[in-house]
Amino acid sequence: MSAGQISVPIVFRGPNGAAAGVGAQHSQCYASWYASCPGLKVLTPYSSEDARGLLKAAIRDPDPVVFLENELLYGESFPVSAEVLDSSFCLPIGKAKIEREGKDVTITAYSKMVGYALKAAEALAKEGISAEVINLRSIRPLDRSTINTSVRKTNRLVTVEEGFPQHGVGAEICTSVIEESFGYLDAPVERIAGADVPMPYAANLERMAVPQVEDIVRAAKRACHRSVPLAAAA
Amino acid sequence: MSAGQISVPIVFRGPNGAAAGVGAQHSQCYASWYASCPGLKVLTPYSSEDARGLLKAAIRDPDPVVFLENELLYGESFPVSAEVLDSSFCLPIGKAKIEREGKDVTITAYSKMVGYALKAAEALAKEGISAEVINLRSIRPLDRSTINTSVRKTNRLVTVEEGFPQHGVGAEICTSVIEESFGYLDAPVERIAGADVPMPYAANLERMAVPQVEDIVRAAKRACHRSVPLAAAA
Amino acid sequence: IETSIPFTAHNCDPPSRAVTTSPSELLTFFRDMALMRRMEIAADSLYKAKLIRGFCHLYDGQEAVAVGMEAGITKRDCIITAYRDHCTFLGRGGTLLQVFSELMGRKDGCSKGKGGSMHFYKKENGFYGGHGIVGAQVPLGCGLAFAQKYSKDETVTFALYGDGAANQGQLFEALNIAALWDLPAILVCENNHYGMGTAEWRAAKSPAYYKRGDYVPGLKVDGMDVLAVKQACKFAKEHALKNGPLILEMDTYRYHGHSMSDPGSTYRTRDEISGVRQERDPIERVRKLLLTHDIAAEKELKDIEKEARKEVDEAIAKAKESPMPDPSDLFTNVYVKGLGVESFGADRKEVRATLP
Amino acid sequence: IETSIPFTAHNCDPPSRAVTTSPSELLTFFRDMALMRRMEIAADSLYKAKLIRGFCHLYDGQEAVAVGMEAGITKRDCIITAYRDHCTFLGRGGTLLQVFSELMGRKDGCSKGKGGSMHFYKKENGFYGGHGIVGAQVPLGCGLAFAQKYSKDETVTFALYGDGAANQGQLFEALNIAALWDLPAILVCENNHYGMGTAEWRAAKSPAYYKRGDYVPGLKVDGMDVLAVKQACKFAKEHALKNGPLILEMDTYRYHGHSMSDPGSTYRTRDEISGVRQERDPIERVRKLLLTHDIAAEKELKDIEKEARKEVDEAIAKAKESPMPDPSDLFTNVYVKGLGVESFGADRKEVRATLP
Ligand SMILES: Cc1ncc(C[n+]2csc(CCOP(=O)(O)OP(=O)(O)O)c2C)c(N)n1
Ligand SMILES: Cc1ncc(C[n+]2csc(CCOP(=O)(O)OP(=O)(O)O)c2C)c(N)n1
Ligand SMILES: [Mg+2]
Ligand SMILES: [Mg+2]
Repeated sequence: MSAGQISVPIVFRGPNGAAAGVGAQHSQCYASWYASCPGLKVLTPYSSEDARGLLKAAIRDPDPVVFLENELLYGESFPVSAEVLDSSFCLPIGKAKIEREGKDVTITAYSKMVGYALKAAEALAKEGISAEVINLRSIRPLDRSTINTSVRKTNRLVTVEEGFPQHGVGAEICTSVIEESFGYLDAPVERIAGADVPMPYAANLERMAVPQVEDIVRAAKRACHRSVPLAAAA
Repeated sequence: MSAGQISVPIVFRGPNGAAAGVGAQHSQCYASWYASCPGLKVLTPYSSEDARGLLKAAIRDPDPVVFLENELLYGESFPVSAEVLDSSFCLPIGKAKIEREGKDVTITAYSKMVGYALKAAEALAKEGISAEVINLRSIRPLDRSTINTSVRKTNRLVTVEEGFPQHGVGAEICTSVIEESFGYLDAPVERIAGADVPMPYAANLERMAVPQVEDIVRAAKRACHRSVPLAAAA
Repeated sequence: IETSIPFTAHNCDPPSRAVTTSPSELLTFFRDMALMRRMEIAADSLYKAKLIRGFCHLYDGQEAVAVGMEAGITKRDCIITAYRDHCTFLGRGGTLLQVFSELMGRKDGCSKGKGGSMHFYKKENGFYGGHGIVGAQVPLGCGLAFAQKYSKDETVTFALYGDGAANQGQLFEALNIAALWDLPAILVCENNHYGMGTAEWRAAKSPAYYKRGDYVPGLKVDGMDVLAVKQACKFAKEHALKNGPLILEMDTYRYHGHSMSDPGSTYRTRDEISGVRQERDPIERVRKLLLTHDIAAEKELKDIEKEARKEVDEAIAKAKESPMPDPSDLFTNVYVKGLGVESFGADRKEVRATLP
Repeated sequence: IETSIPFTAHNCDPPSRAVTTSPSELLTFFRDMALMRRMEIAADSLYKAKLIRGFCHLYDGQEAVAVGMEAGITKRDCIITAYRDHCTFLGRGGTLLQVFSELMGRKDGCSKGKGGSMHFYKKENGFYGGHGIVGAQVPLGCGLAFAQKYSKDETVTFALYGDGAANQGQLFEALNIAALWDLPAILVCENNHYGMGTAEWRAAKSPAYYKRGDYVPGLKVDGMDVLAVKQACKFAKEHALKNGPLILEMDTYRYHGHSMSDPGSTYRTRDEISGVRQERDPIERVRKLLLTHDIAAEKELKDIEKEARKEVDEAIAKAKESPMPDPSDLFTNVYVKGLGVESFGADRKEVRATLP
């Protein structure tokens, strides 16, 4: 509102999304809330590479950046390349990463769900479906171009997020693809998201309330439904 | 979180969305933020009928209801029927209203934008396009059924909202329609929304930052593009 | 009986140090606190056995606050607290079975296993939770007090919060309105001297929490002395009904770490903990009173403790039998009135429910 | 010269009532305040002529606070305030052209016309706005003070807020941290006795705002006396650099309604307003001083006022010539670094821009 006179180079780091057994008030994913606001940048690291490269980018960025970390990922290890370990390593804000290339269906995910999407892609591969997994990395700016390019290639899309579905990240991605690549879609976009309920504590309900690998696999198969049986028959 | 032991029958009323000339900090539409939260109900009255019927419904409802009013509508008059004036009048929560029937394109809107959508429908009628205007009334629960039924009839959809586009109400509606009525769509869903910027004060920029009737008309025509020229030719 | 130490008052006259009690009341205090202590220690074991997950904030050390408060008020008065809520729930008439079932996420939990450690409630006895957002329960408590005043109930609300929470802005906002409208709200700061790993003096410029109401009177109470707590709460209730809000600072201590991931020994010395245990333990204080006044013999008290242990063990055994919630419970209790709308699971084409 | 009335202090020794000034300083005070007064009255007319839209909060009546504060500090000290910011901006070195252009949404406005009445800034002179969210500027001000302390600047921040804002929780949170870390932050409550249509006593249990810092010292100042304000701000700066935060309550008054839609006369009597005008007006007080000390003649002062009017009229004329912002400015200044990403207008297929 100062027309550029005042800038706010600040990074807000914080755990985001569901941890384990922490109930309704400590499990919410705020990605879509923050990312709906012009003026903010919203990053969602998945791997060690992301965490290092994006946090450095966030700190160097002259704008306010919301940096959403998943508590459960703190305890997970990832292989890293020498490049990532190099002190000069940094990642660009606003660029998604294709974690796995594929040709039959695009799966978008961020934060912890990238790992699930990769596992789903593995399971799908065993059934002859080649899934492309996009790690969004940045929810705002959203890398519409990488997403649309991928969908134009695979013609099918599954969005995955841990947050509540309504007005969520998947909804925006779906709409972006409809706006830019409607003619390329061979099947309805499939949305996998947190259940539309406050996070329950009980372990069985909690599991139901967040996406599981099998949900992603099922949705991807649904998306591929029309073509896969044919392929399988061939 | 009390498994039903404690209920919260409260109504939060407040002005929402852009008034006139009030700048970036007093113009935001929070519909999608609130409506993303399971447990809340979110109502967005447009007309006098809505205001009366929905506010009564909100007060009688045993759950927390967020009641989003548009300041500029406070000063607008609407014709009301005798039924609306009757002391027993009340509206159901979660049901959209078809403000105008049409067959070529569905336009969804809420709050102030319903008026704009109706004006756009009038303009479109002059050009031979019959638009169906849905006044959402409730953003959560969202009346997916009325929306989808309409789109299955018109095969085209334009969503209109004043709020920021990303993760907005239009994104959810578009996704719901893709999920439920993908095969019925003859054109990409068109999204009209507030510009993706904090609300500027200057009158010319402010006008650009919120949807105008001509934006809706243009989008509806785009949606009808493939069929209308034919119809016109006939 | 005299309270251990005098009350320190801010902007009001302190109540007398002389507290009236009875042998049976003292025995009840002992029994209740021993049961709470045992319950919390059992919860600790269940957590370590991975039967309790996520957050679990234990109250051992602070039992005198919950027990003394109940002795000073009635179940028509309301209590609302933060996440360290197991013992408060028990004090309000909750059962051990409900506690352990909830902690293990079972159907017989007070929130059907859907809430977990931080979400205990007992509305019919005026217990409004169990809140995980630090400080948020205080404005809610003032809202309860508003309702009490509005309906001329002649009852009051005790809103409990920690020394960490004492610096939250919403407390000051709520207190101002409560004072302005003379609401029968008593803000109870359970000062256990740490907010997670942060000592009070690192979080507050003025850790004299009973004075932090500024224009609102306050009273500093030995929160390890159940009789002092009882006396203070009685006094506070009378005061609040007549004059509006009051702050009670309960000087207390938590033996356990903040939650289960906190060993509780990195930001304070083991000596500090054992010093409190030896010199100020609320149960030991009552034990001594019972012995010196010849109300009970050592053995009798040991039996009470054994009985407590048995009760706890039985409740745990029963709770372990309690089933997990039904999968269909995923969608219940989100709304009182679901309006027949559909709600969705993670894969909406696979799992969806119509809300009643 | 003596201040009109003594300072009232809370937890500190008040400064002396004897203020040093000079004829030229007094004349400058007169000129500056007269200019501000004229500017605000002109804004009122422009609003009525529909050349200013939306919110417009006028400062007339409170000029002594802005002017006296500037006299007590330097432009290396920071000021941050709420939405009633036109005069503060002028005091910090902003121009009339920038003011009127901004108010009319023109390119030459200090925020290029994109901010409007509530969004005035002048960073190079330490003015950080201009904030529309009641109370939100106070934590920001404490953040500025943190930066000043961190970079050992030996400068301070004045964070201004109203009597209404004084009840916002974030003030207490910020004050606690500021006090804990000895930040050179001065919280200035401009008590004009109303928050919109709500009198102070209806909003605050304790409207003694200089005391509301509790453990933080405070000083009540006659905010209609520019010399008292100057003295208090000097004192506050010294205090803050040595001892950390301080609250200054400026007892002042706004002649206009809250914003332009408020006639300002439904919740207070016309007598009250005219009483203040007659007895406490900050400009009249200086006029009297100038006359009784024979520093200036009546006519001279009238000329200064005429000059002010001329300056204002000229600035308005110029501002009216200033163009509206370019349509392309819709997308600028949202990000410092737009990363080449696309941003969208209402119809994204019609209007979109690549952010630089
Ligand atoms: C608004 C908010 N901020 C931070 C947290 C994380 N948190 C949980 S408990 C806690 C410490 C509170 O300490 P205190 O009020 O002293 O209560 P105690 O745990 O000692 O009983 C914090 C910071 C939270 N739950 N909510
Ligand atoms: C958080 C917030 N709440 C409410 C408002 C609406 N509002 C704008 S100004 C105002 C009154 C503030 O009064 P005061 O602090 O005394 O300042 P004054 O206008 O008297 O200078 C209110 C309630 C707001 N802008 N922000
Ligand atoms: Mg504590
Ligand atoms: Mg005021």
